[in-house]
Amino acid sequence: MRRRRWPVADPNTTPYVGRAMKRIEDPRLIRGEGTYTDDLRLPGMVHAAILRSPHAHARIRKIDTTAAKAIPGVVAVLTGADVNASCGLVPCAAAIPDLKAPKHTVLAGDRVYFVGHAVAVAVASDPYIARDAIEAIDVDYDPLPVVTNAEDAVKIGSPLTHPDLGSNVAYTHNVSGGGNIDEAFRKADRIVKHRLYHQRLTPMPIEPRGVVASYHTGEGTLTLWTATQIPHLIRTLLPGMIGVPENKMRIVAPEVGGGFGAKLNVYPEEALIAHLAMRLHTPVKWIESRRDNAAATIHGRDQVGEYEVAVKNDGTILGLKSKTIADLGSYLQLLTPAVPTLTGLVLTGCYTIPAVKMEIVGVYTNKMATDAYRGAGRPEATYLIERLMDVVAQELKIDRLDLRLKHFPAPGDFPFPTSCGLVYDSGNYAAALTKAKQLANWDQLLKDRAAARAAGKLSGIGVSTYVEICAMGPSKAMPAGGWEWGCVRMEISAKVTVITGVSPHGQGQETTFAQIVADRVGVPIEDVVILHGDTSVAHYGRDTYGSRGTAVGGTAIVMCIDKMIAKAKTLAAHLFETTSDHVVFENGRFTSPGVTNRVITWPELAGEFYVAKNLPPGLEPGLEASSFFEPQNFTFPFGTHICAVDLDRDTGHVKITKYVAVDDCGPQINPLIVEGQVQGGIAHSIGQVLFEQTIYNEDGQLVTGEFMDYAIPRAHDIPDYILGSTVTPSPINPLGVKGVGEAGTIGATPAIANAVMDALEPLGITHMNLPMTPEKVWQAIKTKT
Amino acid sequence: MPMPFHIHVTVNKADQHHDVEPRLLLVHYLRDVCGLTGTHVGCETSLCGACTVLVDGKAVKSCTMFAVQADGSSVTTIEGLATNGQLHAVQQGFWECHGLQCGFCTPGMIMTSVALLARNAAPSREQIAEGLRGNLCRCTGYSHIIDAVNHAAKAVARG
Amino acid sequence: MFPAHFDYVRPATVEEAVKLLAKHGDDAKLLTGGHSLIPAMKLRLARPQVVVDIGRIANLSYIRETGGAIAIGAMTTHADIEASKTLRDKSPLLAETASHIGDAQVRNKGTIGGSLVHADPAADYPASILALDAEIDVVGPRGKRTIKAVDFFVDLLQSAVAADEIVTEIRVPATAKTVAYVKTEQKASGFALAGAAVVIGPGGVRVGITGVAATAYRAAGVEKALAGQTSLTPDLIARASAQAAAGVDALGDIHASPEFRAHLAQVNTRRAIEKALTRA
Amino acid sequence: MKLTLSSTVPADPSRVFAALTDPEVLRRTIPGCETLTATGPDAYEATLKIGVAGLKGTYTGKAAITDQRPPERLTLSFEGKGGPGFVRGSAAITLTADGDATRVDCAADVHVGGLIAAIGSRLVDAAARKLADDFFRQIGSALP
Repeated sequence: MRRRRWPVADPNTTPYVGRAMKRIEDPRLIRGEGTYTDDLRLPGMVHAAILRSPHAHARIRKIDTTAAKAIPGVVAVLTGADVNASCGLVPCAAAIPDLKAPKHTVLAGDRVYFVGHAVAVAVASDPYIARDAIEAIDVDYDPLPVVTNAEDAVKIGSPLTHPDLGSNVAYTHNVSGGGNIDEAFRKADRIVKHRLYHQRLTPMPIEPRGVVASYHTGEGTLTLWTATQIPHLIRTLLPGMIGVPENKMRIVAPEVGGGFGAKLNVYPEEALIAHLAMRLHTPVKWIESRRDNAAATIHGRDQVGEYEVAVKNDGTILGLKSKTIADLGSYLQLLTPAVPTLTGLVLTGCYTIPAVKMEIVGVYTNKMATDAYRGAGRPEATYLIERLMDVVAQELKIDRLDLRLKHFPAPGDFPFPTSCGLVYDSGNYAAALTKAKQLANWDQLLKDRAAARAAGKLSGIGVSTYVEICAMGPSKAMPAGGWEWGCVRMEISAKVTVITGVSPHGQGQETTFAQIVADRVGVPIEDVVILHGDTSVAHYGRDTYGSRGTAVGGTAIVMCIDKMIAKAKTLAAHLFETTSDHVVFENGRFTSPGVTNRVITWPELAGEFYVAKNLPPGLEPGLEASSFFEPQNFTFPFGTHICAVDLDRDTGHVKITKYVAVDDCGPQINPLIVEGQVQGGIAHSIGQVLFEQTIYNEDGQLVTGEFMDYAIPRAHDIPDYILGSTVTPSPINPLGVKGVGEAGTIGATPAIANAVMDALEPLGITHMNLPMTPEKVWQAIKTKT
Repeated sequence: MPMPFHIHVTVNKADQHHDVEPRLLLVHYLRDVCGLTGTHVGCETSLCGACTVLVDGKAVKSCTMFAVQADGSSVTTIEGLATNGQLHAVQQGFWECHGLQCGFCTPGMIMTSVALLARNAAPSREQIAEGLRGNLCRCTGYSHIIDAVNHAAKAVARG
Repeated sequence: MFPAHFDYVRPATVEEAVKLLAKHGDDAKLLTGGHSLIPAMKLRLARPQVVVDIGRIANLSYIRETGGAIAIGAMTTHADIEASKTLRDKSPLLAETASHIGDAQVRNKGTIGGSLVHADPAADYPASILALDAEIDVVGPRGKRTIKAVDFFVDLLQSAVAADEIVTEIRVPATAKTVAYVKTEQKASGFALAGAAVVIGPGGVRVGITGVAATAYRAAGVEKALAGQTSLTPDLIARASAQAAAGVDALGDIHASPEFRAHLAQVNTRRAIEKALTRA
Repeated sequence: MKLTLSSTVPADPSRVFAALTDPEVLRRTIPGCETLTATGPDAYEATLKIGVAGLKGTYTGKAAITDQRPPERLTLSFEGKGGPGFVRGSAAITLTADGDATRVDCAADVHVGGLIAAIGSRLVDAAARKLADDFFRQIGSALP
């Protein structure tokens, strides 16, 4: 039976860290008082609507905007010819050698390359009229040949997505590591081959994207509110597009209604709407429709690969070869070509695999760009290694858990260098597996499956033991700096203002950071305010993605606190008439045992710092510290997920009957929030394994452009979870935390898929592409019975 | 240009009189005319439920209703749920149980849940899940949302 | 998200509404619950010049017994049908079917008349309307007429209701408890990939199928196979249900192939019959 | 999208062929045709209001008849666009005498794009069939 694992903590009990506290951000959100981008109303604000291509590939012969301009209330109707020269090129930050990249303008030039490609923009006094206006724009298209399948796109004679590039291949990326791969394959008793497909997915945050821009002509300053995960990266990259210098640009991420990677980007609309505000001298708002969100916000995954595992008959894995074709879509967004290469980084999963070789071919097609979607590269890698472990176990007829255990590094092997070139920070993979088995009541689960099978039912159990890469990351491994910045200021009133460079949008860092700060500074949690998401407040930052917020951003704040306390001790020592090394700081109180009985508290000390009448020589007034934290490595959370399913033979319907997840993200600041992240992540996997898929037809038409045709999980799709954790601190940061934002999605996809395949195994079915829809399951059963 | 239509709507117990274009959707009326931006828009096909409000006590999707259709009705939005600053039991439940992450679907989730509990004061987890069929959330994975509604039901039962 | 302009009229009576439809012809659309029309208008797939809102016409929302039948006003919402004690007691199939439509919010606004006239090939009601052999009253410039369920669903999104007519009442017969509606939903939209409605009564078994073809239909093959049978054995039910999509041109799309839809029609027919029998 | 349709028109092939190439007949028989003007030999411009039920859109476009081999076959190519998207394609139409009537076989390759392709994929194929069926029925009844 299900029970609440985390009684909500009494807010007056300390320490705060480690306890399930209610979120500080919630009261405004549950009252409907949060301000999302679409909630902004500025004086004189006008509304933009974007006309998008209905063709996947076409030459634009002519655009006639006359009728649109004549509609009362229309302020402007502009095309690529009008704006592209002022908006620069949409940036890609990924550094891939020999990358062939098309020029990506904010509106189409003389061609469109995918359905949803922005062709023209209309600005009007209200959004209804703007919509009327784009409908009145007449575009004369000359359709061109289309390629929508990446495997077809690399064949000779395929239509070219960008004829000027001469090929659909954007890049070929080779990773090899560890020992000699050819030797590994020579020594193998057996080569196990498998083909795996990661379908295209649409992230579908419930809030679509949106941008509001306001330009102060006199000052030459631009303020841009945008539904983004990365206000700081936009502030770094947008100046190069629109010509407003970085220090005259303020980017604000207000409340952001979900990201999942879809808002980890610099989009054409951000430059376009900024440009319109400058050009029209009035604030401009653009809010994406769901249909446009499905068509013109990044997609995820879309990789297909052939994999070969070299094994000995006793199950020892000698090597792994893979060839992956990654469908990039028609353009490079911020990290498009980098995402498939992340797959290569954790290809070996949590196993000792002595030699690896991976080839990744990034391919252009007439579709929306793919980019980082929840997990970005790690779900792909985890799915393939975890499916392969099951396939190997099945072919060799050895127990799949034994096979996994045999290849786990031991706890003493950490830091553990992998053949993919990473060094895993810490781990105890067997402990997580053991705990998951306990929680799942593993032996009973096997008995239940046997009984179900004996009764003619299709029942399966899936396991996934995963490791992922979080806390992104060391700057030398990141495209544009992986550090994080923070600032902690004690105000004269002894209230604590914390400014972070991460940009949470649901992850709850206003709460978790306040827990950390309140404990370390020794103040009540209600005296702590966390500010974020506004580059005029948080001057520097690298924002929120890659499960980095707490591990990297939280650490920057811890560093600030340490500096602030050190400074406070200097003043306390001065007031105690002693030296800093004789000052003890504990629970918000400064004392100097053996020197004086006096106790100095924060209010007194803060007052002294700002009144500044009694500071020792050389000590600056004010009590504030800022820090940049540069992580020396990534962190590597891990865990075990176990899933049991029953299949309906007649309808192909998959029912999840049990779901157990044990995740080790290091020490948990707030277990309630960790639980929420894991549950949310698993839901994405339920969608991916069982029904979600972005479909373009052979003409390149997007046929999953609305929630009518693109299914995301609903409440009744969710099983009761049994969640657990182990705690293996990371040595990479002083909090020991690893990150948990993507763990659910990384661990769950293979667990669920393996469960379905396990259910089908008695029928001799060994392969099925994702998603494992009822029809596919039914077809598979039908062909075998 | 069609004639504007005069409507009188009671929104969160306050009388509102406006001339509106027939094509103005109720959700835009609430957000842009009444200034109540707590009601959100997440799709255009009546599936996501972020725009759910109560019209004459019934949960409806305000993006699939013209403002003119609400003429003479009483509308409750998320902003009208708390009384005298006191959170509604469902709001409290969402807070206690971490029933929200980004918060964008939350107003609609809460309004649907309020109507659900009005129909069924002690729903099972399955009934809650079924009752929330018309509300999509991409963050939470729903489990905590079901906890939240359950929590609210129990709190109301305790009085 | 932003519909095109239209003129809005709100007649107080059916007669007035009929006159408005006659006056505006093809340019007018009736607005009932709005759950088909408004999304289409927001996407500008539909752009009527005139919207005739019949939501305020008195006495079009009711559920009452009349003789051996239950009469339902055309503007009765799915939620009211789902909750109706009269229907649950006397003719439970329609109430069960209503509970499968969309979601709670949709059921609060959507009306049976609006749904039927829209004739969506994957809507839930048509299967039950057919299985119940319902009658539908319409009023138009030529007066009132009654359409039998079997004549009602003409083609894809086309009912037998003329553009200048308004549905006023749906009548379903009182039935035994041995009825059921079993549906496989399209995962994203919740519409039926295949829904089977079954009424088992003294006169035999009637089966309506929705979601499979361009219009809902009576599964004549199933009905024939079960006609005159006194004992509905599992084997007989299975054999009869195999006829659920016989001779039908099944639709295919990204959500289900024609083959799978036809198969689901068979499975759901069998399950609906079995379920109905458990209610005896 | 490939569509194959067959229909029987109660007239002999030469009359059916003549009807299929007569702008006046076409204007009356193409479902939702509002205007149809010849722009050259066997080339037309047309405005159609088509769709199903209330989901109608207005399309403007061009059509041309090629590969004529009276009275056996012809190819109709067309392209149109409107608010909800675009339609383009070609239809190879074959006429075969079938007693007093003509069997019309139509093999069409239709591409639709924009909203009509994105929304309700389920409906597009069925709607196209219905429109074609209506057309041939109209042709049948338009013949004297």
